[in-house]
Amino acid sequence: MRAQARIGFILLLMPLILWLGLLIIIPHIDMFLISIRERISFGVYETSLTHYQKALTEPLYLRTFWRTAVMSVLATVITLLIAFPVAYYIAKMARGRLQQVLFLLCLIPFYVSELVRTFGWMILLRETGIISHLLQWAGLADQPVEMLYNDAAMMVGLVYTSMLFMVVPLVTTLESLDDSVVEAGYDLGGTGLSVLREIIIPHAMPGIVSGCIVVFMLSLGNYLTPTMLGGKDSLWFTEMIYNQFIVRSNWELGAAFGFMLLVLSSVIVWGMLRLTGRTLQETLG
Amino acid sequence: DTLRLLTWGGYAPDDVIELFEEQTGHTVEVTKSNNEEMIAKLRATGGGGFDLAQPSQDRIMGPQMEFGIYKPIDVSKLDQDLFIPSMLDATMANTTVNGDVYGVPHVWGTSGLVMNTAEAGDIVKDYTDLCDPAVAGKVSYRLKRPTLIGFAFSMGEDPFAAYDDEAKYTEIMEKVEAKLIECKANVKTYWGGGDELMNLVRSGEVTASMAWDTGGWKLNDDNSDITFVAPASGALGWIDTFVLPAKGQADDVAYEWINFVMQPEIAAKITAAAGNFTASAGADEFAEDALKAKYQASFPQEAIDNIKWYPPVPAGLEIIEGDVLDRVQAAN
Amino acid sequence: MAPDLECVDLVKKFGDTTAVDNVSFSVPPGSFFSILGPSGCGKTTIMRMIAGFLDPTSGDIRIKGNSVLNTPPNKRPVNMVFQHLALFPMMTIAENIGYGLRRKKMPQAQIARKVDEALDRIGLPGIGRRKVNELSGGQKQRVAIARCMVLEPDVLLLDEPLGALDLKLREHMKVELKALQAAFDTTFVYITHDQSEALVMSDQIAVMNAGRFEQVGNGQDLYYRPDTPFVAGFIGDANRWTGRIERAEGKALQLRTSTGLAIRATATDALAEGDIAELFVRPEAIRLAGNSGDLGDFENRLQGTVTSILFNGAASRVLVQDEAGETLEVTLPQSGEFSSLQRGDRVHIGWGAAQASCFKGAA
Amino acid sequence: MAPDLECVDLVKKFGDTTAVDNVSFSVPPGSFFSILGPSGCGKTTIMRMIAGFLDPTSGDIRIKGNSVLNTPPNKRPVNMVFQHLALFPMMTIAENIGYGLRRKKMPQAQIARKVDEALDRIGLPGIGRRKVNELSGGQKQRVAIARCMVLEPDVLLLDEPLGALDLKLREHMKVELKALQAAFDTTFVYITHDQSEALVMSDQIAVMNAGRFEQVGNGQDLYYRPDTPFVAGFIGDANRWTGRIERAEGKALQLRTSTGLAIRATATDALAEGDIAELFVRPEAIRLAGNSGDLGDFENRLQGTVTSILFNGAASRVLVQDEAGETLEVTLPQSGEFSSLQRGDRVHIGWGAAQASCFKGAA
Amino acid sequence: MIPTIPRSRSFRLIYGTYVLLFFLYLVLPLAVVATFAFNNSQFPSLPWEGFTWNWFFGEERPQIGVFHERGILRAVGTSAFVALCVATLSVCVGTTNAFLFNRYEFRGKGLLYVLMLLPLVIPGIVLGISVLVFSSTLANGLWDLAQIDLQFLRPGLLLVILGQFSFITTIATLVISARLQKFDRTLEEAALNLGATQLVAVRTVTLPFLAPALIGAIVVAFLMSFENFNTTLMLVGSDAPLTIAMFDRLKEGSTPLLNAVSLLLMLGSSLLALGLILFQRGR
Ligand SMILES: Nc1ncnc2c1ncn2[C@@H]1O[C@H](COP(=O)(O)OP(=O)(O)OP(=O)(O)O)[C@@H](O)[C@H]1O
Ligand SMILES: Nc1ncnc2c1ncn2[C@@H]1O[C@H](COP(=O)(O)OP(=O)(O)OP(=O)(O)O)[C@@H](O)[C@H]1O
Ligand SMILES: NCCCCNCCCN
Ligand SMILES: [Mg+2]
Ligand SMILES: [Mg+2]
Repeated sequence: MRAQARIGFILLLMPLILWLGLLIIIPHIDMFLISIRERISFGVYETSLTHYQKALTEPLYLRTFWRTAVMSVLATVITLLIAFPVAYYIAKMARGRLQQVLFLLCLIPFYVSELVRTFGWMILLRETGIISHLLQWAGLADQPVEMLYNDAAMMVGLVYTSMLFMVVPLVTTLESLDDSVVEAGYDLGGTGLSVLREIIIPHAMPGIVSGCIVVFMLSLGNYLTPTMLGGKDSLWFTEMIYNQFIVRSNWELGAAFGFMLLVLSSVIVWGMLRLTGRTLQETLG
Repeated sequence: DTLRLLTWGGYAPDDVIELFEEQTGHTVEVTKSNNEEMIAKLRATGGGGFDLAQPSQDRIMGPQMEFGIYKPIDVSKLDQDLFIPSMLDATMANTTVNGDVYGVPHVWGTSGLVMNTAEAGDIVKDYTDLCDPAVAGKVSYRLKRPTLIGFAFSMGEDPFAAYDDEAKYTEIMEKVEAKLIECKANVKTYWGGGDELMNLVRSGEVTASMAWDTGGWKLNDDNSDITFVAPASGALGWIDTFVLPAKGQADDVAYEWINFVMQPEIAAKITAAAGNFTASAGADEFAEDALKAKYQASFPQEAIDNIKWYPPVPAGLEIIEGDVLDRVQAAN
Repeated sequence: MAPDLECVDLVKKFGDTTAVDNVSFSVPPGSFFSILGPSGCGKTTIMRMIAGFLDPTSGDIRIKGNSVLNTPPNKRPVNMVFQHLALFPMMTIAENIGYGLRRKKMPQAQIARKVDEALDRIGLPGIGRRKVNELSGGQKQRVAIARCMVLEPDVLLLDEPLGALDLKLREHMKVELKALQAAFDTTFVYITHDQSEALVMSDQIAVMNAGRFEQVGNGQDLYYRPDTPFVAGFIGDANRWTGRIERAEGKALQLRTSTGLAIRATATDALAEGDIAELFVRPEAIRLAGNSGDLGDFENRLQGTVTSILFNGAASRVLVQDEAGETLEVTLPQSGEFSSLQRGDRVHIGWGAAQASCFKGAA
Repeated sequence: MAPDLECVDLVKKFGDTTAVDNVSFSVPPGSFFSILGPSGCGKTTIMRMIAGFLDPTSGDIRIKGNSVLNTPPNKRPVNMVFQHLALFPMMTIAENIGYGLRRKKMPQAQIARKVDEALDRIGLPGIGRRKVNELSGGQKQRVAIARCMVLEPDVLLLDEPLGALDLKLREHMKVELKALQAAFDTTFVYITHDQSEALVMSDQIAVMNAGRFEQVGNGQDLYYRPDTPFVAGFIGDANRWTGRIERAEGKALQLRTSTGLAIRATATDALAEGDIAELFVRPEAIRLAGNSGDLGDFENRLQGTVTSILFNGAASRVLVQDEAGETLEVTLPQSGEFSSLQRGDRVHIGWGAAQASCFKGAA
Repeated sequence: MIPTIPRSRSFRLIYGTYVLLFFLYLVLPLAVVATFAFNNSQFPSLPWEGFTWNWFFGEERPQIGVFHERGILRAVGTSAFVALCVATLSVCVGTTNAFLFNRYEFRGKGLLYVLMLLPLVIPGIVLGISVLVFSSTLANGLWDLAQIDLQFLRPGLLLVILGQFSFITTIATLVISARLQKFDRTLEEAALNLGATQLVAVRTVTLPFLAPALIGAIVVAFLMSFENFNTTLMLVGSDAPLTIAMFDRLKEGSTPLLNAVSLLLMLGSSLLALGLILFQRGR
């Protein structure tokens, strides 16, 4: 029986090790090795940090790096602010059928690829698009208005794309908030605001954290939305990685960028977890 | 067999593929791309994944020397009579590395200005005119090397002459960089693909742009105000080629394809789809008269003479250009 | 003195169903008032109306004489201990207890003092820093009460607060709750479906069924003098028959069951010959005897066979099957007199007519 | 006849903790054997060893005389009813009951017949097509037993099978389970921490504490003749004192508590003067009286004040505080004689020395 | 702020309106995409040129419909193939992972669990390039060493499948684990007790219990693979899955053909999702 358990254990461990080892850990180590490799001439390489140096000194890269980080945080915050009241409505105000229907409605965009969602926004926002036409028709504009190709458009897209990943964890945690706890808050003299601050938000914290982490990750790693909706200044770090790999064929620098993005996301995720005293397991698992 | 073709949009129209498949029993899978991506893809695959690719002739020598992603072409397997001799010779010469030939010509054309002459015709005569405040927010170009070259010429420099002089080339590029940064505010968006630009111009969102000739001619059908104009400093001439990726697996089919599409009637169909003329000898006969007319309208004789043909890009230049492009993109 | 809480003709309808059907009662200051009834009878509905989470369809609720119908829940001078306590899991014990005081904008220091006092009162000094989930069920219970009591409400409402506890703890908390009420000297309105909780703790008990109050009284009243068959059946165990009245002389009745058994009983409702009636006899009202002579003074005497002995210490019973085939539950006397009784033994049993309550039955 | 189940010197250690400590017992065929003990005392551990889910650290388990230590769980001739029943929710009732038969590769038709028979036996004919969650708690209970019984095991193990049911249903199922055992005529080994379950149903009860068996016997033995203070305290309620023996004459003892009270008692263990001892008196063994004369034949007599009346119908008690300040729990006689008792009344109480069991205490 | 707390009319009105606006925001882009699939024009934008089915069934240029557009059809086939492979693989590995973490205690379990979660916090593009870089290192190494050329290590379907598999497995593991955690181990013991062997117990009791999660995981994995873009972008070879193919076209400018494809995608995945929900509710 012992031996059997042991064999079972090894059989179950193998796929995990192969998967994590061959597809996650070793590739990332290899990526790191490539990123610290400098090409001296045809086929001659040397270990050096020159790519990181370049990444950290070249204003474009640095700026894009921070811009991406800041905008992703911003997108996360906006998503949270928009999603919270809605999630609350679904979890606590709506009842029965309405609740189910609203929740399913929230999932709809998820069932459509990001490309289609972005495409939809392009049709809406472009100079010859629906909104521009509507504004003109309503007399609010006397000529076509371009709403595409700027940071605001990009933000709209990012927030839209991530909305579901914020709403779902929020609804789940808020649903687990016992109505009677809220009632107790009022019963003991609380007002709407104090109940929100002292009871609802602390309770929703796990959902807020996991929603924020996922949304942040999605924004940071997004490629489609910034490239399609963003303007000539709306550079995104993933674009730089793509450019280095595909346009410039500079894998070494691209790998360094990739690694920087990885570090950035890890640091911010770790920071969020630290700030709220939660573990990755609780948050994602 | 399957021919995996890595090419530009329009170079392998469906009707041509159908004909080819009917006649030979092979199937053709097309991946649309551009020069940079073609090279990057082939580099990533070590020259595999595709059986035939079509980068421009100036982009063959450098990557081949560095990455070895192509394999030599056995010109004897081609029906050389189908090619315009001068173009074949020039391309072969530009794509020879260590005595092996790597490319043969397919489609050629120019880059210049596509514009709505009614709205921007009086203002935009050369690339630098795209920066005129009168067309602010209504112009577009690519953030790619042809733009750098074009601006350099229209600023009175000769970048091709400086190809072998890195210092000189850098100097030219710095000037271009300054100009492009200054011009940035004027640009609506940097376009990426040919059809993207066509949509921008057709919808009126853009009135003038640096672009390939064919785009202007196509739009001319819808709106006679829109057309291609050779810039005062001269259009840039390019030739897209056929190359065999180093680890292609269907060379014979690739040769068959080349021989097939270079037949004048077929080449004419490609011209109709892509909008550009081919290196096929005698295809002119089959080309639509309308297109020829547009070509002639855009290219008076002196403009033809003024076309600047791309010489092969030496290694190293693209790094300089890449940095310039990055800085332009970064500028506010 | 005005009653602390008074409900007048309270009605609550949910669509077609009437959850609370014209209920009136008043709770004098400082008393422990229980509402006892089976699940779904409307107990929680009453309580939620008092607390302000539901609007009555009609009727009035007065606290210390003033109607509170237009007062929002956070302004009512009543507090509620919820069934699952509803302690705030995101706060410490001290924060929980201080919550209501913070809402009143009491100064920090005073809050801290009041919280400490309350913790002392409930016998849990020094646990203020702990988290809710670090307490046992009984401790949570007490914290929930303290959280309300620091606000010094006129009335404390408790909705089955022991429901979630296990058996032993529930037994213990019954006694404890009563003591806490004495300590805080507040009016308690207590909901439960467990008769023993209501009996042990309350000054007054309202037995509720299907939205209506069946009887209001103290434990003895309900146990010994039930007004309705529902109360007689719901409170305490009972042997139960349905039958037709054969003879009625004032309060003295004789009833014949469908199996042919004749039982002498005492009327609770007005009953006449021929009426259908329900009859209740508690197991402990039935006396066991070896021979029928020992049962001389009982109006009802039967002979039967022991079919089962349910030994359970002080609460042991036997099941006796009479000649008509009916099984009666009979309490074994604590004297140990019948401790050698065996399955299959023949026994005599008897009970007085006064111990057999008889109610008008459904036809 | 060999016992159906025999455990010999069974020991189970988990690391440092000894969950089961040298337990031996044997269960005769056809009997209902209960293991009763507080939570965590090792009951489930014994059962899981018998079922084969745990290997004993030492000792032997024999079924019908044969050791089963090397038999894997799916080959042992015992079946188990799990605490939460462990019915397979993805199967119908019939599929559940037929599960073990399918594992034996019995032909379909025969399985169907056996399942129908079993459903008849448990009084639920025709419910084979239903899903598990369409049954009530008590019905599930019976299905879980039937699922084991179709396999005709030598021994049926039941691990607190009533634990998940609500109070009323639990009362009912106690009687039912006993009847089912009679119907199937199989040996039952039953685990519980609820004394009343064990007392009502079992032929033999083993009282377990901290991994050891304290006493094995029938209900009366345990209730009236506890061997150890643990058994005396665990089974039934009791007033409890610790004190020092003042006088010891054979079985007759006198003990003085720390508050100075002298109590006459009967020795259960061998006790000498000066020993520390624990003393137990059941609430129903204490007689209430208006004057001390009525308590003439009791060796222990006290006077006290009623501090609380815990009215609970037939199980009513009063708390009496004696002069030394100790509170005693006293059962109210069912006669109704003291029904007018009030808080604060002075009463006399008394009990016989024979009713006071005395055990050697911890020093 | 729950229905049992009385609230002013205007508060309820404002809140309701906000929620309504939110859902409008959610459906607007999709509704627009769907509508313009029927625009009888080359552009998916105003003006409305009339209704047409051509973007679905049209047989000739310029209005060639989805069902006659080889490139798109081939890309759909590729996507479906990739998604099927990814779903199968990741659900298999997800299941073994779930069992491993649920059933065994071993040293380094916590660390392995965190590693298992990691793919969720690695940006898709980084996952893509790391796989690309590593497989190229392998392929180049093999070539340099032995002149063996393993084309499957180069960008192409295999790498796309592996790249997507690398993070979708985490999601599958989480979905299946969540359900497995709810599984009452005593059910398996009951099966053993009734005569089943360990494997039979898992097959007859545990797996049926897991079925909703397994099917859920397959559907989710399929959908995620089908719409994956970032990882695929870096690993795609000559066979482009639908998202990449559409992106290439979108870059070039959009025709209502893309709207038609999108509409079909929406319908397809909604049906799949609906089926899943109905199935799970039936349980
Ligand atoms: N919000 C509501 N909508 C519709 N019917 C309701 C609502 N709340 C309660 N009811 C119904 O009113 C009746 C009384 O419910 P209530 O909760 O007051 O019962 P209860 O006596 O507290 O029962 P329990 O002991 O189970 O808690 C029930 O039939 C219930 O179904
Ligand atoms: N697998 C195990 N590893 C370590 N200790 C265990 C294990 N199983 C049980 N124990 C310990 O052994 C002791 C006996 O546990 P067991 O489950 O047998 O108690 P029990 O009598 O069934 O209690 P309950 O009535 O709560 O079910 C407990 O202290 C428990 O913590
Ligand atoms: N529509 C096809 C355009 C092809 C252009 N090739 C241009 C190469 C310029 N360097
Ligand atoms: Mg209730
Ligand atoms: Mg147990």
